[in-house]
Amino acid sequence: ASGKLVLYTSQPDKIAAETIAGFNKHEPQVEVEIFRSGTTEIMNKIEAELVGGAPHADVLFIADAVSMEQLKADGRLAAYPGADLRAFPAGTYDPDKTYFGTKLITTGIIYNTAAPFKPASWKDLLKPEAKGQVVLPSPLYSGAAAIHMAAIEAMPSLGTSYYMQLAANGADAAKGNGAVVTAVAGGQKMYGMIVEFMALNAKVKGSPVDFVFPSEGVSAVTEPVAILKTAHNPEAARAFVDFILSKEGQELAVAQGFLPARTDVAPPAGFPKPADLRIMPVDLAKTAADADLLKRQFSDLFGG
Amino acid sequence: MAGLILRTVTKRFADAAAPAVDAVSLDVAHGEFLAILGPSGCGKTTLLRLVAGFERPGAGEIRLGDRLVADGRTHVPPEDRHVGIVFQSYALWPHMTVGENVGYPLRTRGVRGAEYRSRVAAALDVVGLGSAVDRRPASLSGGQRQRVALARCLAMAPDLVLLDEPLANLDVHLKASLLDEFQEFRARTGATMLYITHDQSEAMALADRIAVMNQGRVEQVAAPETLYHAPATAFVADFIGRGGVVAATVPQRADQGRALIEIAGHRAFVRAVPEQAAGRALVCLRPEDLALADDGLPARCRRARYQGGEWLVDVTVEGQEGRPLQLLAKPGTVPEPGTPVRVRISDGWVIPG
Amino acid sequence: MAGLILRTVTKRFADAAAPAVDAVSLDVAHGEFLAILGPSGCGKTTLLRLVAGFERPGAGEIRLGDRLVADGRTHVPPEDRHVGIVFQSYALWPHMTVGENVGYPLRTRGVRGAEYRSRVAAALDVVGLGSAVDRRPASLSGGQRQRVALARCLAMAPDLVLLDEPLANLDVHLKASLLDEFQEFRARTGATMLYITHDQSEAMALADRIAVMNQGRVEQVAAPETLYHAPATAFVADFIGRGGVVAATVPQRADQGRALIEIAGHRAFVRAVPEQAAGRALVCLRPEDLALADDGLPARCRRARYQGGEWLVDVTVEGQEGRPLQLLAKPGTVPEPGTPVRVRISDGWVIPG
Amino acid sequence: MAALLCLIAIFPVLRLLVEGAMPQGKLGLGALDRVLSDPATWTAFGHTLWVSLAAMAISGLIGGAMALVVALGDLPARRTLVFGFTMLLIVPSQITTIAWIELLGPSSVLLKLFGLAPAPGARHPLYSATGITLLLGLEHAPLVFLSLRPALRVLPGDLIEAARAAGARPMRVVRTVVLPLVAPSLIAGMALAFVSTIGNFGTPALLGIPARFPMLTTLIYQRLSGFGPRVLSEVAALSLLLGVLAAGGVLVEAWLAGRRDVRVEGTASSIHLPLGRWRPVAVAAAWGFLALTLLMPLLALLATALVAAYGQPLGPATATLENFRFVLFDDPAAGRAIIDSLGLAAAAAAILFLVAVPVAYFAVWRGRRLMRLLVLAAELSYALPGVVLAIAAILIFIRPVLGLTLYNTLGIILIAYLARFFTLAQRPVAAAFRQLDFRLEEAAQMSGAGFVRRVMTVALPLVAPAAAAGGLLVFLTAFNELTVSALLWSAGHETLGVVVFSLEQAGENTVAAALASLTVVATVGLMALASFLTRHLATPVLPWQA
Ligand SMILES: Nc1ncnc2c1ncn2[C@@H]1O[C@H](COP(=O)(O)OP(=O)(O)OP(=O)(O)O)[C@@H](O)[C@H]1O
Ligand SMILES: Nc1ncnc2c1ncn2[C@@H]1O[C@H](COP(=O)(O)OP(=O)(O)OP(=O)(O)O)[C@@H](O)[C@H]1O
Ligand SMILES: [Mg+2]
Ligand SMILES: [Mg+2]
Repeated sequence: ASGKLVLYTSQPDKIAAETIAGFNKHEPQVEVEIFRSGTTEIMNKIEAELVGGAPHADVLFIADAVSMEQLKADGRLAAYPGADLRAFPAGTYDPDKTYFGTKLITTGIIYNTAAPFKPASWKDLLKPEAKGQVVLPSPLYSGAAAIHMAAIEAMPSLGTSYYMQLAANGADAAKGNGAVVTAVAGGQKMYGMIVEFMALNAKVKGSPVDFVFPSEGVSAVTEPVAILKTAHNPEAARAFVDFILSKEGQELAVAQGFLPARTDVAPPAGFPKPADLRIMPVDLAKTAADADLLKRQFSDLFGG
Repeated sequence: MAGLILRTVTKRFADAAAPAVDAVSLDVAHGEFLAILGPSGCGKTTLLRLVAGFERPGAGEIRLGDRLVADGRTHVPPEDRHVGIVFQSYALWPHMTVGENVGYPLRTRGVRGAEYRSRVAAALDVVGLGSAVDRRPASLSGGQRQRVALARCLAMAPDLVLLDEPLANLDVHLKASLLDEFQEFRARTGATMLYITHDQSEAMALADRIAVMNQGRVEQVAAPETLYHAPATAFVADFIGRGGVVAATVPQRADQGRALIEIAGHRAFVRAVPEQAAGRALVCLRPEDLALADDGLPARCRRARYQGGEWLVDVTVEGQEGRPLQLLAKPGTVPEPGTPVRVRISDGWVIPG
Repeated sequence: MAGLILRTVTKRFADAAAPAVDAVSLDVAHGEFLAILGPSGCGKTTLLRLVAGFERPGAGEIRLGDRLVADGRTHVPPEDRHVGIVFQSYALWPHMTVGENVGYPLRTRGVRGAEYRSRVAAALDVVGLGSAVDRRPASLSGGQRQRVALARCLAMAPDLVLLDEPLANLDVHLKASLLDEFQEFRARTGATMLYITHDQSEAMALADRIAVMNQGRVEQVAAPETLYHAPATAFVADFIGRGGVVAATVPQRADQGRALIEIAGHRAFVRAVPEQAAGRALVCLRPEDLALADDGLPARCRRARYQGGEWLVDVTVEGQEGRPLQLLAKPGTVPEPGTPVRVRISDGWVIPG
Repeated sequence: MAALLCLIAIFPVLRLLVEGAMPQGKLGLGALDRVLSDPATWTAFGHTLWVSLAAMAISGLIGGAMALVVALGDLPARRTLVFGFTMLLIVPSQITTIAWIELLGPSSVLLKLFGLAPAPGARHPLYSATGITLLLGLEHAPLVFLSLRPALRVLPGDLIEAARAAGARPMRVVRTVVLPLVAPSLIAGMALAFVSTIGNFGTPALLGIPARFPMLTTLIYQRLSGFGPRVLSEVAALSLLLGVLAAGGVLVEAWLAGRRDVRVEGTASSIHLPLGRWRPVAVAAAWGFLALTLLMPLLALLATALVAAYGQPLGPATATLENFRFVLFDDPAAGRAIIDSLGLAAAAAAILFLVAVPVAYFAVWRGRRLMRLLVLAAELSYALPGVVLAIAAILIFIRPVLGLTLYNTLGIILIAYLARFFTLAQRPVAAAFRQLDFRLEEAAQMSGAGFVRRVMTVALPLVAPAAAAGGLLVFLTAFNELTVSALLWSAGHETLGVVVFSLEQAGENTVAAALASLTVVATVGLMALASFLTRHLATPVLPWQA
């Protein structure tokens, strides 16, 4: 493949740069142009471009599947039936092959090392000791948080009342996962819900935080990649998707500190095996359809 | 060429009851020096601003030379009228030095280099501020600011110069030397000048003609001597010069410009228009027409003020206490206030109409 | 009580070569009316600002009554000096109506209600602007603004009134009536007044004494008549009144205040200080001391200007062309410029020292 | 050209209007109807209105007091103070906000010292309407300060002296003479603060979300990000509400400013009002304020930049320059971003500096109706949340306009900046014109100067300090700008705000802090450079000069 490929991604800068470098090793002819921003900004930009009548992006590589589901429902995504999905468990990709999960990003609990107790389960966040000390990312800003909320509500042991109880215990919403790690590492809050890699990265670098995978399980987003119907360079787009799903591409993700979606690649050090993780199941299509309701519920509870 | 013609020019400010300038017509010849006198608030400044183009007349028309510059439809902007103006409030630009202020009109006309510098220097020398070229207006005294404004106007060598009390804040000597300068400037450039002042001697000394304004109207336009000796209205008689106006009877028709008048039983001959009819009239009597004497018009001394060299004595005629007359007396001959005196009338003027 | 004493008060502006006010000492008695005359830029305004407290003297001290208000260490702020001031630039507050401007000093003193209104109205009536109480300064003519500034100062009834050319933009008649007003105000309140003006007749008519300033220094402080008839320096002689100063020889010591002088071979008797010694001296000759005559001082007519009633004639003595003399002539007797004339000297004054 | 700029400034708003009324090209007021009948809209509207009013009052109070004290009071080191107050604008608002959250929170070192720290678990005092209002008020005080400062500088001294001669004490002089005379500038500054507050997103997001206190901007953002851009027309409708608020503010301002004639005659001179025994109080207040609002956040920023991981205490063991090294040498985007933001901010400031003068000239001195209307409309672009303006810009520029492809270049960001910050530049200048004696203009006319020359040689220098204040506002605001460029940047054309934000989103707070610290240093350097370059100008132009 050759030519220009426009990639919109929510990956952090450094990671996105590594991903593209890896891709270019395979396809040196393709010049990748990248727009990096939060998932919501990317969605806004795409929508504005669509309304304006001249979408720019070829490939979309964003945090959560719910947004993908919405784009799919609007008929924006192109199917890629030729994708090699043999090493991927079902459920990590769209059965219609419009988007493909690339890794597992789980949401667990971060806590400040000065916290009065070490949480082990989601229910620990409802304890009186945690009153006013919990911060959670708002699903209005974070795709992972939306899926997490859907997952928790779908868990019979937690259910729809969990978030209400959290609210009653004085938990506060923050804009996104970055804000959660800031609040907990900075000591303004003791506990937070957060995607694992951010907490673990902070811990590795020396922030006074730690991370637990709660006993009830964690929710996971898959950081899916997809090709837009309006892509200008579908050939390069498919080559990109191929690379991301390839073994080499997955090993790169591991090197970056993520749990791979492929079953034939070993997880990074310090992570449980994917098989050992208890992933709370989520019905993506339903979540996408109910997203508005979910978010309204959340904003009624937490204001954000 | 740069004469000025006003035809029934009227200007009324939005919220004002009476017009500030009321149907003023004036013909100023090219190269003429016309002074404008009038009480505070009578519309002098407004008239100048109309001519300069900063105000639009509500009615009437204004011509500069043979160019119509303002009427109901036309309005030539000030920058295209080539009219110089010295503002009553100076309007110096605080961000420029004195030299830059003065040189500004030159720059707009493309004067540069050596000529620019020499003309700025010359204009400042004229007003005695040659050494202040690099100072800022904020550090000047009031009179110095006024002189800078003057220099700025003269430097641009306009065809028509409008001067709004340009010497009000200067001492007599500086005033006199600047008055000379005006004359010289006029002789050199042939510029037409409109000159507002409150100083009558200034106006008399300089002007070819003087326009006297009152409440927005022009009462009389005439040569200084005419204005002084033959005022057209009681207002002008009162306003110009010292002395006063008293009521008199004219027993018979004037004869060859002389008329007999009777005041408080006393009779005298004074000047009058040839067609002056008999009847009641107002008479203008100047201090130099009057003298304290042993016989004459019976009057009463009101008060006396020292004037530098002489005393100015106010007297009133019985029954006309509201119309004082003024006369001069040498030190030593000044009567006490309240004492009756006699006044000899050697000349006077019957105000026509 | 509110007399004013200045002791070697000096003020130098940061970037100026010469001091604006230079070692000025003055004693103004309580209730006195002191006029200050001087050429533009001589430091009059600066002196007033020092007294009001807007500038700090670099040296010297200022006392108001028996209060030391300024010296090297002390500086009583203006608001505590209870000094009224009329600024040369009017300094009206554009956001207040005329009435609010005038009433401001009353409000700061807690005057309210009916008294406030009546005092504002009274002050405005004095300056003839009773009907302008609700107008804004921007819609006033120059003279009207000046009158508002005046009313504002009078309304506060200060002990010491500082007036910086308060009548410069008014016509003679308004001027005269406001001068009366000052006298009346002074008589009523006993206030001390410092009055800067460029109009000598104003100063002569009003002031108890006049201080003549030049280049930051006070040249003479004296009663108007003294100043006029016996100026202490050539500058004062030149600056005050008309006429001129010529060089003469005094052949012998003065006798009982009279001295013989000799100019261009012509001799005359004039006044002098009793101790006037023989030698070379400058003599002040006023127009009323001189007259055209058939014999007398040989001179040459330079030019003549009409003055309303009379002509003012400039003549020069041979060898002293830089020192013109002025005299008055009746219309008809005026010589042509350039012709030789003879001038009779009836009086004069030998400038001492 | 000025008219063109006005058009640029209002075009996005018009485009949004179209989107609001005709979603996807079909006429229909459904969106507007939906928005207006949603109670959440009105809650947010109410919150926005009264928080903004209260914050505006606080800004006016603080900014006004600061300006008065340093302009008139006999304080030592006045220039440094002014410089400090100007610097307040360059501390990114989220940094200030986080610093305050830490300062007043349960873990506050300072409050613990006095035993005043709230108990752990207690509600954070700033997570409240009061907290939002206070911080917004603080944040926007420099706007008032910077608009007021030039006005105070041109005040003729004799007007103040006349008041003192009339027996008025300094406080009274300020109340009855100074304040009314500078009212246009004060009102302009407060209106700027008001419009900024209603358009502010950062603080309501940081404090309002946990406080469950929705405002219009957060509501708009939530709608956009939560429900996707499908609700664009609803967003447009909500933006219109913001517009209504902004326009209301502007109209009130115009009415207030037009009521009085404050054109001053005479020459400016430096004025001092002795503070007397209040002097120590004023000194302490001014420096204390700077310490709290400038020094403390900056130190917090530096402390974060110097540790390897956020939350580590700064000490000899943890201190590292690694973050700075990374920003300076390893992250090509950071370097690019600094240069791009500098260029954008400088270009926007310079263009607006030059354009604001003729626009204000026509709007104020010439009283041109059309120009006034354009100026008023341009106000909206500033009140709109940045995201919304960015969307409008995308809608307009996604296809080549007049044969020019701006999309995905710095050009589109520049245009968006011009549109957004036009008001910041224009306001102070308009206020300055309102205060000037127009005879100065007439004198130039009389000298034969045509329009362009008059503007360049008379109007511009006379309002230069105000224009410089406006340019500075634009520069400092644009330098850290995030919300507009977040959607408009493209590969190789990053802005500082975007890079800092990305780093924060990725949890790289320490690197972000290092970059922000470098930004502050760069800004200070630039301000010093500006001082150096303008030091020979006749009239001092920058707020802290003279
Ligand atoms: N702020 C200032 N800075 C520097 N020099 C000044 C300042 N104010 C006045 N001067 C200078 O000081 C001298 C005296 O000024 P002042 O205003 O006292 O003169 P004045 O006698 O009132 O003159 P005028 O009759 O023209 O008003 C002048 O030469 C003037 O230029
Ligand atoms: N902008 C204005 N708005 C309303 N009225 C005005 C305005 N300017 C002047 N006037 C009024 O118009 C009249 C004439 O004013 P003008 O300034 O022409 O007087 P003037 O003859 O120059 O007086 P002075 O000798 O006092 O300067 C005055 O009564 C004044 O109050
Ligand atoms: Mg006038
Ligand atoms: Mg003066």
